[in-house]
Amino acid sequence: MTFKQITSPHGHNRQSTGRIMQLVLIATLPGLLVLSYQFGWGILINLFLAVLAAISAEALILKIRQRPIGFYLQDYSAVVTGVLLGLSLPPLVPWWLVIVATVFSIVVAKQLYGGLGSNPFNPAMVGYVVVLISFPIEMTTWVTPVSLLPEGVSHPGLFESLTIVFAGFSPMDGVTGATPLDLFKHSNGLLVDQIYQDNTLFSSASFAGVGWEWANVAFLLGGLGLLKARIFTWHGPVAMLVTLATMSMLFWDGGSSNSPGSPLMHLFSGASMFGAFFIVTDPVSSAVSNRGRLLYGALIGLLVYVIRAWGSYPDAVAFAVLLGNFAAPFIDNYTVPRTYGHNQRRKATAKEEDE
Amino acid sequence: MVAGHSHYNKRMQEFAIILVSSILINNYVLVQFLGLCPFMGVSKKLESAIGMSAATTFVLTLTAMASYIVNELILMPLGLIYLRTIGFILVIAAVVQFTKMFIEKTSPLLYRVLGVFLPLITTNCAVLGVALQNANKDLNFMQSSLYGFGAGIGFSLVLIFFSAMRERLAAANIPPPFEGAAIAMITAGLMSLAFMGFSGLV
Amino acid sequence: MSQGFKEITTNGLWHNNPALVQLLGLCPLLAVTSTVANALGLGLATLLVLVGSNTIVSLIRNHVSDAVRLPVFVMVIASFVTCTEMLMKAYTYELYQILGIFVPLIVTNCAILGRAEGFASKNSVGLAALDGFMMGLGFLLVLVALGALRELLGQGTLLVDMHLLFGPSAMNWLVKPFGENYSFLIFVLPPGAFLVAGVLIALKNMLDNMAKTRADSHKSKPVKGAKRVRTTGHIN
Amino acid sequence: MIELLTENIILAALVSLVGLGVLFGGLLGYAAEKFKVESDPIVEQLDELLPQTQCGQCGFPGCKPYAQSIADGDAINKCPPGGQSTINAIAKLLDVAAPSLDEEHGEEEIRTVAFIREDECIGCTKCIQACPVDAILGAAKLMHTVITQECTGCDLCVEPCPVDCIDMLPIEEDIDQWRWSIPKNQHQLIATSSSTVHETLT
Amino acid sequence: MRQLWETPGGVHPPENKVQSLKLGIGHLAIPEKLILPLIQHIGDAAKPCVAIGDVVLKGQKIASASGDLSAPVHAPTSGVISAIEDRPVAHPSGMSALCIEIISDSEERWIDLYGHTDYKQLSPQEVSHLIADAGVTGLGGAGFPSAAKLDNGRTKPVNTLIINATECEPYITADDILIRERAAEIIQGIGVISHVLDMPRRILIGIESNKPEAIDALREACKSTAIEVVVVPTKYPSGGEKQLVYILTGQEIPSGQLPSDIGMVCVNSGTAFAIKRAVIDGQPLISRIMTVTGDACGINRNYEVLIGTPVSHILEKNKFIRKNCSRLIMGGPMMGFSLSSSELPVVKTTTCILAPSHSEIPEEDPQQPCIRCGLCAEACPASLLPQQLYWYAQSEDHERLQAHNLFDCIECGACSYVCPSNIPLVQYYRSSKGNIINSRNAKISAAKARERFEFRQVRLNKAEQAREVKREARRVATEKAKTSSSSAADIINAANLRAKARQASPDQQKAKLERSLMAAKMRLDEAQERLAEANKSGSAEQQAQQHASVEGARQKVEQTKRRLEELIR
Amino acid sequence: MILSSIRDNALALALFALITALLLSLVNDLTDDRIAQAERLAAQSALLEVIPSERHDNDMLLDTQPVPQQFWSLLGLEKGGNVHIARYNNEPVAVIIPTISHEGYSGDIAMLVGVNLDGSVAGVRVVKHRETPGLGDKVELRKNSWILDFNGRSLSNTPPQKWAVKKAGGDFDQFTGATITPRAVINQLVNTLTYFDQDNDRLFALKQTPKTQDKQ
Ligand SMILES: Cc1cc2nc3c(=O)[nH]c(=O)nc-3n(C[C@@H](O)[C@H](O)[C@H](O)COP(=O)(O)O)c2cc1C
Ligand SMILES: Cc1cc2nc3c(=O)[nH]c(=O)nc-3n(C[C@H](O)[C@H](O)[C@H](O)COP(=O)(O)O)c2cc1C
Ligand SMILES: Cc1cc2nc3c(=O)[nH]c(=O)nc-3n(C[C@H](O)[C@H](O)[C@H](O)COP(=O)(O)O)c2cc1C
Ligand SMILES: Cc1cc2nc3c(=O)[nH]c(=O)nc-3n(C[C@H](O)[C@H](O)[C@H](O)CO)c2cc1C
Ligand code: SF4
Ligand code: SF4
Ligand code: SF4
Ligand code: SF4
Ligand code: FES
Repeated sequence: MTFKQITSPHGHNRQSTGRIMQLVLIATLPGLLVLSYQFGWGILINLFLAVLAAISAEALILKIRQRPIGFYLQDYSAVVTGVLLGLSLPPLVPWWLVIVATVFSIVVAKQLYGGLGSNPFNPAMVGYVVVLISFPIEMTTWVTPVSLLPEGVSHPGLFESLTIVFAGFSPMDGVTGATPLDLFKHSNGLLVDQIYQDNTLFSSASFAGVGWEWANVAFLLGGLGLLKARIFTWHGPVAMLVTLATMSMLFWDGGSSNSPGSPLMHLFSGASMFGAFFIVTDPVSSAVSNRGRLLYGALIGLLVYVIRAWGSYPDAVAFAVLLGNFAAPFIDNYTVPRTYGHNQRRKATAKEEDE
Repeated sequence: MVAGHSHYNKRMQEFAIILVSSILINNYVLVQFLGLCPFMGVSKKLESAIGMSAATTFVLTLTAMASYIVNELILMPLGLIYLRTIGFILVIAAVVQFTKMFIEKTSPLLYRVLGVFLPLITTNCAVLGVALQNANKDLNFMQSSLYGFGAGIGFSLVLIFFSAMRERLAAANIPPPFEGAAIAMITAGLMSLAFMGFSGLV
Repeated sequence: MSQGFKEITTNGLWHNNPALVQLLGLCPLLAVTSTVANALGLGLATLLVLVGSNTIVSLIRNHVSDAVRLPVFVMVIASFVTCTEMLMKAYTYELYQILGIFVPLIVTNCAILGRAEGFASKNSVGLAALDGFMMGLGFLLVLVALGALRELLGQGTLLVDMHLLFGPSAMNWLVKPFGENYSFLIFVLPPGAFLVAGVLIALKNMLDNMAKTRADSHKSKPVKGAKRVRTTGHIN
Repeated sequence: MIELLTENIILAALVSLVGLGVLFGGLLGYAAEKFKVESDPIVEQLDELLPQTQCGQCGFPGCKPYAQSIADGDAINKCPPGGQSTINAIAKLLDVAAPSLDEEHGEEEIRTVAFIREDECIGCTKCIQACPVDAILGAAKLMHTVITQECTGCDLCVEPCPVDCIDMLPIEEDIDQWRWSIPKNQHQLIATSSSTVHETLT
Repeated sequence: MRQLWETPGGVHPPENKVQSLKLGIGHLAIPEKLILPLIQHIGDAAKPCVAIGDVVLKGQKIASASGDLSAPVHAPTSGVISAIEDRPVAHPSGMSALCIEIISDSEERWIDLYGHTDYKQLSPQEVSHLIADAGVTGLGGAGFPSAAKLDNGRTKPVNTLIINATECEPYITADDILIRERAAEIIQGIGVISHVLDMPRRILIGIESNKPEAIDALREACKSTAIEVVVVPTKYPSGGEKQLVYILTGQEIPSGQLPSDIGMVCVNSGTAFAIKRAVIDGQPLISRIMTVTGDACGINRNYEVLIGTPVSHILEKNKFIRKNCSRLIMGGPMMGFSLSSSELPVVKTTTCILAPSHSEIPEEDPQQPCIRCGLCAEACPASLLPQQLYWYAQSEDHERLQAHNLFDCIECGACSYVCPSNIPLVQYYRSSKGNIINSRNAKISAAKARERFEFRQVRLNKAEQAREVKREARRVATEKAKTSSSSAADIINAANLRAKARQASPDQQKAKLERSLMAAKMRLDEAQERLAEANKSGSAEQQAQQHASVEGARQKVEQTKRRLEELIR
Repeated sequence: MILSSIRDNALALALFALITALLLSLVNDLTDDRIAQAERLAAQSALLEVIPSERHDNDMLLDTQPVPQQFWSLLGLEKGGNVHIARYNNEPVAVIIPTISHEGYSGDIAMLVGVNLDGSVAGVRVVKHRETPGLGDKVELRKNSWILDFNGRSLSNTPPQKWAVKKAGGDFDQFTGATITPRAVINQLVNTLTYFDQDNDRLFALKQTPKTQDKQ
């Protein structure tokens, strides 16, 4: 009798890449719900457009490269990229902007490097930054959270939202405004207390801006779920959040007119939690070892704070992540864990002694 | 950033700003487009990149000082501003030659590591670029040196990280037309995208 | 060493193109190509310097010792650059201002010293000048292509600011194929320069590959092992 | 003096440039003499990488001369016995892109050793003279044998043999020398549909 | 309670051990043919000491140890030698190797057995000879000749003897059942081992917590001894030697070194049993306990199987159904290798025959790209970065692979087991290790070839010069002969001169001597190297042998030197 | 040996330096007039944009007055600056005041503000800024004509509360998506006009500097 030869180990724990990605998708749900409640249909339209564009772009490139399309799409990574990108774009941006962002993420940042697993930069963040820099007007107008809408004004309905997105009308006044971090940034010269009093965005919120704090809490919950499911280790997100908190504590300055904001605000506003649990954790573009991820997370946390406090981008997560990606391969070279039987950690650049 | 009181603090603050500006915000490679040839050419191996960085930083700092002296003591007093380019390039060639000799004499080991990179530095735009920019900006000696040093550190930072990244790309399954220089360019583009995050920092 | 006219031409323009293949002179290539006008301005300046320096270097190639060869070449190049700089200042001041320090930086454009060392110092004056011209032209064409692409993609215009080079009559060369309000800033900013340059290089690779597969199907295989020698000499 | 110079710009230019030239030329002249001979360690390193088959297929009498020639700028793809892995190694050392083997010099073949059919050998010693590594034992008029461990498989002994009694036999892999092969990376092989994925697996 | 240390990583695959534990150790009918590979262990193959047609008795030595780290092979039953030839053997390569085939006469006629119940009277060396002679090799994994391991342990002070009874692989229960049924004999075996090792300070039996009955049996058997039974948490691969050493003692075996370098020896419990049989009962290693399991077998149980039994024979007796079977595995699911055919024989290291059904171990899913999720790194017991190793294995970056400590990978397969992208990581590592070893070897032989080439070049140059000198001398001689009158004496003189010129000139002689001096020196170096190696790992006999050859080489060098000096003088 | 090498090489290089220097000084001699002219033109052109050449006949580059130190902070100047004065037939017609706003979105915005005798704005140009491309950079005339809206405005014809963006009830447009930059410009304009109010007597009382050749 003859048998097939297959190498060990025989058997597998039945985990699959596609399932991991599906879990990530599920974990975005709480955040998605809060966001859509707070900011209306725009979020869902973004999400839908981005996912559609991501899948189409991925399929197109696979076809050009003559790869099996079905096989590669089933890893769901394009969907994850689409969803994460859709979640970070402002609601009610024109449709073409979503498409441009997605095409940049999937084609330039991912497929030009060979597809899943090869890209050194986080695709979603590349897409986001490209449109942020190219189309600042569209990218800096956010929708006002539902609880702050003036009397009698409501978010546009589905049909209205679609016309805004596709026909290029701009949303009516009162519905759009700045994000809390943006507001904070350009209210330089005011005491923090004054900022909080002057702006309903802060005054009717408990810690970090109406709407935003709950979205952050929701992403935190989703992220903790993923952590529990052991999709990623705690090192990256915790390092990032701790550094961010520490920095904002150091420079908090008691709320003077120079203060870049309280730790609570930095942790729960903008994309902090979303970034910490969904972006920093992108396995492909982060550092590999646990120690490496600690450094990587800390670097991102530091950069987020530096850019938020002294740079000109109010929510610095995307830039910080790209800069972190940039440093990751270098970090990897110097954070190889100590292997069994070795006294010291080795650098990945170390030469064999006998050679 | 941090309010300084004494004169000393102010000086330090100014120096810190010069450094941050030349390393990150106005990074010579990614933002100002200087020194790109070695950036592309010597970034395939991390080890060579580190060697190149060290050598370039050294030469950059030294050139910034030397060209300041030449500019202030010879060219400016004699009204020979139009000879700046040629004067500076001579200074650079001399500094590179001097560095080479110096290293060879003092540390043969280091020379073996850095030796091959030294001649390449003469035609590195960043070196002449620093000298010219410093002269245009009318800086004092300390500031000039700091700009030179900062430029070197910025160059090194980017070059070293870039080479680590390129080593990682060696195993990636890149579409054939993009292999090599093309994907390196695109990677540099994404890096420069990331560096835009530093704009407005100071 | 001497090459024919055709070879020098194809080398400069395509096979050994300084910008796309040798990856030299990248700084100006990326820094001044946000518009065609800038690209053209710097490209012409570089071309001028290249032809001049190649010619002079070829003339003096037999009269300098090895030790000072390099500094002499650098000096030749630097003086050409300085002349160009002064001329540009005198006649196209605005363009000179836009190009900034990249005009004096032609001195360190590695392509120029590379040609002086690699070609002009070994060839006759005529060939050296031709090589300088072709290399310069190759460089110029890539600069202009990159400039055109970036200008078009980034701000939706072509031939903006040409009056800086060609006088006021060039004002109305401007075209706006995508309408008034188009803009895609990333292509004007530094990242776009890298991205478009990367795509250009890939494009060239693709064309080369296509040409190669076509050529391969026509060419007969070389004789395998034709160039072997005996390492152990004559056997008696 | 200074006044003279500041007043006469052309004179100033002359003096300062010539001054720099003299200074610099002197420096270089000194350097040229002082550091004249420099052995090229790269040749040794290249020679290390070549397979030392000494077969001459590269067109040089042995590996060392070819190493020297590479150091002088020759193409690195001329050694068939080394094959692609040697080309890659050299490319890495020299930090250049790795070309594929130049077929005009031969093809990368599986390694062989010479075997002398001893009953046919007439003891002419021609093969001994041909062997670059002294891997053949024997004396005039006595039959010869190949020391298998020392034979590099260069096949230089085959042609001189007047009675054609030397065969090049492929080195047979036995169970000790067997090595695991790299798994076929399926996702780079498959053409179009996912159903074929399973087929390539089986 | 002894303190335990926890290893990083590890996985918990489904254990699947109950099914084969329902029945005790069984016996199989003797197959009509037995095939005995001559290499069933790490080291050099044994040499046959019988010929085709010989009649052999059960337990008779049919191949004797030869070379480094070799072990003899014994006839598992009585019968006739029917073939000595290359046969496919159980090896991942599926290649063939030299085997002896016995046609059994089903009479089981034993040779005379000489047990040594009083082994304590013998010297450790003598006992270790007995073990070596019985062909005992490690039964737990790599098949390292046990006597060699113990001998080496004796040359360095050993303070800890570790008995590996963890059996961490899923499905396998051979050690478990052996302990349950024959714990006392194992303890006796441990006694023998500790005698050979000059009584180590502590003796630990490491056993996983999922074998309560075996633990009880061991505790019972150890009651009056100083042996400690240590229960370790169930986790794959705590049975790996390095891992077990760490779990039990908190010490790590330094990379590239052996347990004996830190004063430890680790032996499998089955090996201890085999040693007991070999020394106390005088029985050579001709059978072993082995698990036959998997859903494609109707019966799952352990057997005492004769070495050399074809797998097909075992399967037949266990209601094996071919079409249900997805693959045939020798060893456990994590480290075992798949067999290409069921005709292959069982060897000393075979712990298990696993014939899983298609649903039990399904086809592998196709490989997807690595997403660097790090699950593999979390599972790795050696704290490696499997994803980086995989990455560099793909780009064949040997330098980086070694810098990432590729050679510390124990090939346990935990990383592949958890990889969500189904990447056969271990195979990449095995192949990369092979490539690196190959290129190291190639470098060594290249260096040798260069030396020889350069040497030849020098020789040829010298010869050419010498010829030149001689030619010149001859020319001068003839000239002289021509110019002077051609008297008979002159002619003779000239002839003499010519002859003298033709004779090897001193220069030539010198060159020759120098050459042989160089060669002798090279030989001396080689011999010294071999001696050093033998000192490290060889037997005393080998050491003596190498010593002699070094001496010989040295004399040769002296001699040549002397002659050279004479010549110069 | 070493000395001769030094000498030879030094001489060779010196020779080349000589030739180069000659050549360069020659070219310099030929072009320096044109260059000086071009430089002057460039420096003037910024001023000329604010107050076109038909409105004055003096050389504004040379006709300057330093800003008194007490006004530096009002104008946002850290190192002081010069007010340029435009005259027609020796009579002052307008001034050009350098001023810097520190309220920009990502840094300082430097402007030149032309103010007529009557205190109305003659022209404003942003000469240096770091606002976000595509958002705040519409203050450049190249990008948007918004900056021309100020021409003719003065503190008297536009009440203080109207010196604001429309969103805040003022007279001036904001840019889509950006109010900070326009607000910064407007506020600084008010400051500049205030300064003019306080200092114009002095400025216009000052004697003119000698007229030089101006336009060609
Ligand atoms: C990345 C980024 C860049 C910005 N750049 C500018 C700018 O250059 N000028 C400006 O006025 N506002 C800038 N803003 C801030 C505006 O988007 C801000 O929300 C707006 O000025 C407030 O205007 P509103 O009062 O019309 O909502 C920027 C915001 C972001 C996020
Ligand atoms: C080449 C080689 C030499 C070895 N030499 C010794 C030795 O001298 N002493 C010893 O105790 N073990 C020695 N070992 C055995 C190992 O320590 C280990 O027990 C054996 O390889 C079984 O490994 P396993 O964990 O893979 O089953 C040697 C192993 C190998 C592969
Ligand atoms: C991953 C791995 C798992 C192992 N599991 C066991 C085991 O469960 N039981 C065992 O006795 N040996 C196991 N071994 C082999 C041991 O490392 C070691 O070689 C053996 O205990 C030495 O004993 P021996 O020479 O008597 O075979 C394993 C080895 C590896 C690499
Ligand atoms: C935990 C986790 C986080 C991820 N985060 C991102 C992300 O931030 N951006 C993105 O494009 N893809 C993300 N992905 C999907 C996938 O890794 C990504 O598309 C690859 O970078 C593409 O090669 C994530 C996947 C996982 C499992
Ligand atoms: S072809 Fe290769 S092996 Fe043969 S001589 Fe040349 S370098 Fe050596
Ligand atoms: S024996 Fe023949 S094939 Fe082998 S090395 Fe010598 S010449 Fe070459
Ligand atoms: S488990 Fe697999 S996919 Fe995850 S990092 Fe390891 S090799 Fe890559
Ligand atoms: S096989 Fe090697 S790399 Fe994988 S888990 Fe085991 S020790 Fe680690
Ligand atoms: S052009 Fe080569 S470094 Fe700038």
